[in-house]
Amino acid sequence: MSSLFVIIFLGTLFYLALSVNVKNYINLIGIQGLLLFGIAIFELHELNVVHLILILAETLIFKGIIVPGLLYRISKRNKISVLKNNKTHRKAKGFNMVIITALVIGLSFVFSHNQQDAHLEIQYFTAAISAMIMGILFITVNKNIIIHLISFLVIENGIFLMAIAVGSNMPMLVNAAILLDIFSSVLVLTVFLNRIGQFFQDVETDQLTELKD
Amino acid sequence: MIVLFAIVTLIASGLAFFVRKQEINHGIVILFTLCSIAFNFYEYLHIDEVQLNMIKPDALGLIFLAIISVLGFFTAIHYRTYANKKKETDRTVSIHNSVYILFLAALAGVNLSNNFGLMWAFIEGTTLTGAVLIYHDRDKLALEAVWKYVFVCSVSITLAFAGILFLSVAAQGTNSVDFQFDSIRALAEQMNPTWLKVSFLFILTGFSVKMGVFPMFNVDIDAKDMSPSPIGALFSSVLLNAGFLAIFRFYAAFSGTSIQGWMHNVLIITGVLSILFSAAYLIRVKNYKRILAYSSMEHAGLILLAVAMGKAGYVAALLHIIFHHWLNQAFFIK
Amino acid sequence: MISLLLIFIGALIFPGLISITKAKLSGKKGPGIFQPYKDILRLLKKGSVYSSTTSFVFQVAPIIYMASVLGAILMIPFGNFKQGLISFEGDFLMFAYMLAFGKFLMIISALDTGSGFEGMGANREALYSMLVEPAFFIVLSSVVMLSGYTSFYEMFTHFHVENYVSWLYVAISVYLLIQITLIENSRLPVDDPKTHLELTMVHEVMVLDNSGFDLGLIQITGALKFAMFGALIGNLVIPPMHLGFELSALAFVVIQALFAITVGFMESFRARLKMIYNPQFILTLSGIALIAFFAVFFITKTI
Amino acid sequence: MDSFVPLWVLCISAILIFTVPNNFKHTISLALVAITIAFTSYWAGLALFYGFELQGLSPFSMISGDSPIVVDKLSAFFILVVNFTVLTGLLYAKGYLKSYLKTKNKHLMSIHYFSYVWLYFSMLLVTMVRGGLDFLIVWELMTISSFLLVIFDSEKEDILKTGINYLIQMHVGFLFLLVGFLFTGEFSGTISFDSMGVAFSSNELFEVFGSHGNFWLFLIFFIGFGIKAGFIPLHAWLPHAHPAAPSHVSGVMSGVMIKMGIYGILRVLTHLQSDWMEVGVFILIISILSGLYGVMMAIVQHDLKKLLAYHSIENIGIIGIGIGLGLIGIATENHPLAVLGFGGGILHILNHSLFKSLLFYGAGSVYKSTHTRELNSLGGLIKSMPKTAIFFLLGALAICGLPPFNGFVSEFLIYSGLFKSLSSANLNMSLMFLGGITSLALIGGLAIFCFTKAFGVVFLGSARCEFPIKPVEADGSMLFSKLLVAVVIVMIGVLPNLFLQPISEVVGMFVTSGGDVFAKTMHTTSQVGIISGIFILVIVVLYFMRKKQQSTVAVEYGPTWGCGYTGADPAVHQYTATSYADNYKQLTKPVVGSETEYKSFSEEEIFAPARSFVSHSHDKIEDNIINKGIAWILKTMERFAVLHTGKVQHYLIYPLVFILTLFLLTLLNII
Repeated sequence: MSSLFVIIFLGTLFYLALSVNVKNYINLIGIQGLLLFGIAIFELHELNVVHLILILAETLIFKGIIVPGLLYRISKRNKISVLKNNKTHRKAKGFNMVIITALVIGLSFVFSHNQQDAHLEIQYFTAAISAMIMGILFITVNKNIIIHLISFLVIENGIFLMAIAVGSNMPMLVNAAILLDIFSSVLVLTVFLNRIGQFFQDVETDQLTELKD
Repeated sequence: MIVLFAIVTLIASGLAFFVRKQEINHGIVILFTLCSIAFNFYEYLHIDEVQLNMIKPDALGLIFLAIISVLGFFTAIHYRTYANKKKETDRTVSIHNSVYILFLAALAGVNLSNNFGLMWAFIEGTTLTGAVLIYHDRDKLALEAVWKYVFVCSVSITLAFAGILFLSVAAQGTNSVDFQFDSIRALAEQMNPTWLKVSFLFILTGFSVKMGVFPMFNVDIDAKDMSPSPIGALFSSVLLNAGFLAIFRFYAAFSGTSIQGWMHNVLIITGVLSILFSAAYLIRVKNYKRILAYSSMEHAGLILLAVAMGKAGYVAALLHIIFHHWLNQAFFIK
Repeated sequence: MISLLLIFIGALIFPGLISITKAKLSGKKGPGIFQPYKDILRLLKKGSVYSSTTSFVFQVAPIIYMASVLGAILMIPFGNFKQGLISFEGDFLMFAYMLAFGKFLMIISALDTGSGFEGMGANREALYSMLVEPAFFIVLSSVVMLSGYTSFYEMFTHFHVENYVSWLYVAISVYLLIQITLIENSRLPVDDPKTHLELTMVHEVMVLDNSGFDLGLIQITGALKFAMFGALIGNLVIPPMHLGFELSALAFVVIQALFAITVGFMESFRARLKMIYNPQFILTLSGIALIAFFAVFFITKTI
Repeated sequence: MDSFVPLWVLCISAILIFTVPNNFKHTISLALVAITIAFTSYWAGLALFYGFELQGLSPFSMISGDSPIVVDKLSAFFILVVNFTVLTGLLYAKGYLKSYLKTKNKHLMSIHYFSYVWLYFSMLLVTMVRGGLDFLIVWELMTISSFLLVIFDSEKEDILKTGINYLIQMHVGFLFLLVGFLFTGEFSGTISFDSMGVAFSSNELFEVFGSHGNFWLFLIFFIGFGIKAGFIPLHAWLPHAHPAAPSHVSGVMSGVMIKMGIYGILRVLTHLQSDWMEVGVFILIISILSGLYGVMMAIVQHDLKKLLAYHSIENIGIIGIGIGLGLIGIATENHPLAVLGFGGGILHILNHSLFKSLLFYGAGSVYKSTHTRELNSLGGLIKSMPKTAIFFLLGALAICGLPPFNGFVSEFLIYSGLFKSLSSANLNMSLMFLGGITSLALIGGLAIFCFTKAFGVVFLGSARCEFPIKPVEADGSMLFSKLLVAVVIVMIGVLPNLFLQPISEVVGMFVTSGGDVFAKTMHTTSQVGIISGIFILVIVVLYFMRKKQQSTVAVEYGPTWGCGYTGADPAVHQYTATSYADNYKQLTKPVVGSETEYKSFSEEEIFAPARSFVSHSHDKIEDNIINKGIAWILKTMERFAVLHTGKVQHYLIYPLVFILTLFLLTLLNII
């Protein structure tokens, strides 16, 4: 069952690579949150109530509901639904991105497979690395900062997957702190994103290139 | 005591936020910094004593803590004159001061924590609080700087977190890992060197933005440029420290293993590239604050080089850090 | 002491011989051999006119010039028989620098008059004597190489000539010494003492403003200097011929006389070089000196 | 630390300078310097004449571990040289700075005197400390204090720029020294001069640098010290810094501070273990080039102090020739060459410090009374300042190496060494020695050319332009300090053996078995003294003869012979510095860079308008190596500055690329 989730997760990466609609991005990030919740439930062998609540809060509520909701509101307020760039151009770019995604996933798989580490869950690890790299790549090829934020969330999801893949056992307090940090960083980012929407006419990064040498 | 300090921090921050009278506000901050100096002294008396499982003031941390509290005090005083000179509104001042207290506390946490995860969390805390401090002027450029800063920091911090996760992969083979510095250091020899290398690579990259060295120095420079000058000074001194300390903790933990030579090479590459790029920009840039920012990047590169040089280098690095701070503080404030 | 005496004798006949030779070659009757000295004696008795621009430098320069040449003469030995009044290792350095001292003073005394012409002469003199310095030192180096000693007396005493290469070397050295002497004494081909245009003079224009006693001193010094270099040439040539003491003394004077006649010949049949070719000419001497130096390697069979 | 306590007390009490009013600052500095001179000269005397080497610990020992301070013979020699020049410099400063007392405020004067005194202390310490870190600290102190002295007149914008240029170049040198010392520490375990011997013979050295390790490590030190000393092509700061500084400072800087570079080289040489030949030949060649280049550039200068500054390069070259020969002598076990080379070089250090400071003081007096250093506007000063003129003439004669002055003695020693070794050497060596001889001769000739020009143009003839204030003779204190120097110059020239004795002790540090050579040399030099005496006697006799003759005949005064034309002011067609150097410039075009700005007459011009003629000289080495090099670096650096694009997308590529690259490098085992 968890393998299915991972495959769907990787599929969302392809979709993200191809998508030209902000709405799609938001939907996909929500779906990823739900998938992560599923994976986490399956992987959690000893069910601790506090832990369960944390996982629930982090994936289902935070990643699956709150963040997509926030992003919806922002995109609506700033009247962005379709990316500004020329559609055909985006298609071509998207096609390249698909090939790159495939390559990244393939290489990640090869890399994780070669590690031969007994404690490593190869499927999650592959997905995690692919998500991280793809997240950065999404940021580099897009100009819209909402998509930047979403790509950041993709990286976050990758990290979450990796934490599962390595069976990390951080102390509870640390886990909570990390959760809080990520949560608040996204919040802060959305707040500033909103500000940018007010200050500038649109939320393309072309506006944000004043600071350079 | 830690808990007490945390409570004091929260109360002071809250008071600073709600009391909108400027002079009282500054008074609260200055009082808080004095408290933190006292706290620093207390921790000095309990050196190398594990508190709350995850807090342990060691010598290095204490030195940096001392720098933080003393510089924090002076910065607070300086901010008062700065605010008066610029005729800031009450709201700006109170938000600034409230967050400033949290920022200092987060920095103190970075220096005191004995756990990689907790340290990471505190560093993320400095990003979030730092963001508010940068966005002091509330104009377009400040907004741009803060957006870039928070965004890139968030990405970098996830990279660093990935590094910690890789470390835990490496640690899988050994039993009982609680991510304490000492236990990692003790067990590092048994760990898989490849994973350690990957981990160190991610951590170096992830924290490079805090330390302001290659490859993620850019947003740090912008942040120092756009924040008010007392904060810029603090960024290029104590925040640089925090980044350095984070990298150095990992370096120290791994230094007993076979990858030490490799780490030196990586540090040399990073240091040299930092110096090279900062030098290149130092020639080109005309803005006074940016020049200072690049110069502190150059110094950060030098510090990394010093660490890579080995034994005598540590002392050199430490001395360099301490002297660099006072000078840099002086320049920025000027 | 004997060398000092011989040099004085040489200096006595030198200017007269040159002028006689030149007169005869141009078909004139020519003055007596001591005519130049009669002129000088008259000068020594005369009063002086000084330019009001000048300072004491101008007045002491001729004295120091003369003293420097006298000092240099003290170090000249007489062949392999008698060393100079003072002889020590490296005395030829003292010799060269002593002469330079006199020259320094003469140059600044020319500048002291504040005249454009004299400045020009001073400049040329300074340039030429600077350029000729290396040639002189290379020649001396080669002699040092050949003999293995570093004082005039020992150098000439231990100077052995065995085969034709050595004679070739001697020939080159003598040629070089003659040329150096001519340059040092401001003669043809670098300078013509009989020219009448200030713009083309070198040494003569430097002493335009000197008069009376000073001028007399300068002219005596010129003659002494000539004889001194002649003695140097004599020293180079006489010891290898293994003559007796008396014959050597005679040969010394004869060589001085021959030298003077040679100069006379050269000045009669040769025109002065164009001013811009002078530096090249002088530098060429250094090149020839280098050849002499290499010849020594052949002689001593180092290569 | 014990015996050196007075020195530390004196160092600290230099702060007193800040507390007293302007008029007393000089007195108090002089007192401080005098007391220090008394102490240090005593220590140096002990070392040099009694062989007792005072030892102690430096106050930095607390930080850097045990680091000794030793006054050995080499230090002692340098201490004495420094003492003398600093003293005369300070005496001179009294007169020189008098006019500045009104224009400069109290603090500037304090800083000036304080830096002067500290320059002195730091130079003393440079020669005494042995620990590497201590040495670097005092070396840096020396640089900073001299920097502060150079920028004394910082109201003029050029001067500050020059000062900063100086500071930067010194720090490049400092970097090389640091690297050198770090290598020493790496190879021997401790960073100090004393462990250098271990470093030079350690296996690691040869592993790192190959079989000629000694040479390469020495080269690093040589570059570091050579920048201070001013060997070409490391000299670029020198011709700018000396003219910018006040004259007593130029005197001290050129007289002794640049010798600290030589001191460093000598100190490193005492620890050299092999490769004497390579090092010797290297130093010889660099020095010959420095000597020739320095004097060749000096001739074309218009600025009196810049001219003198280039002569410093020349003289450093002569010193270097001596040292290089000494090393070749050691390598070939040719004792006479070694002794005479080192002896000449070391004596020339003393000599140069004397005549160069004298000349700078003279130039300073000229500047002070005329407010210009431009040769082409000076002239005829011998009438208004005859004493200064005599001292300058003396210095000029001495720097040209003419007997009976001191310059001749040291050059004589070097020459003797060269000539003595000519016949015993193989072909290559002989040619090298011949090169040394020829270049020394040429340097001598060029120096005469240069100083006849400098002296003639500045002091002789008639004035080339009107001075706003009529030039007057220099102050008593300025003349007195010149007199002191002049006396020593003549003493060395006439009684060289008095000074050769201590120098033989210093040379003994390099050549152990050269005693008999020195005894022979002393015999020779006494002859030099005798002939100098005869020379002076002849001059006196002739002078009285002339005087007697002049008293019997009529002596008239009139205008200079103007070729029959008396219409124009004679000053107008006087030879100037530019015209004096003109034919020389034609000859040396490939080496000496000079340009003239002049438009010649065209055919259409019937009534030609007024014309101007301007000539500049520029240092080709500085232009081509330093300036072009810096331009190239700047351009390359500009290419590096591409990362800060302002786009977040780019900022995130860097870490990705960085991680992937390093990961790949790791996989491929490159790092």
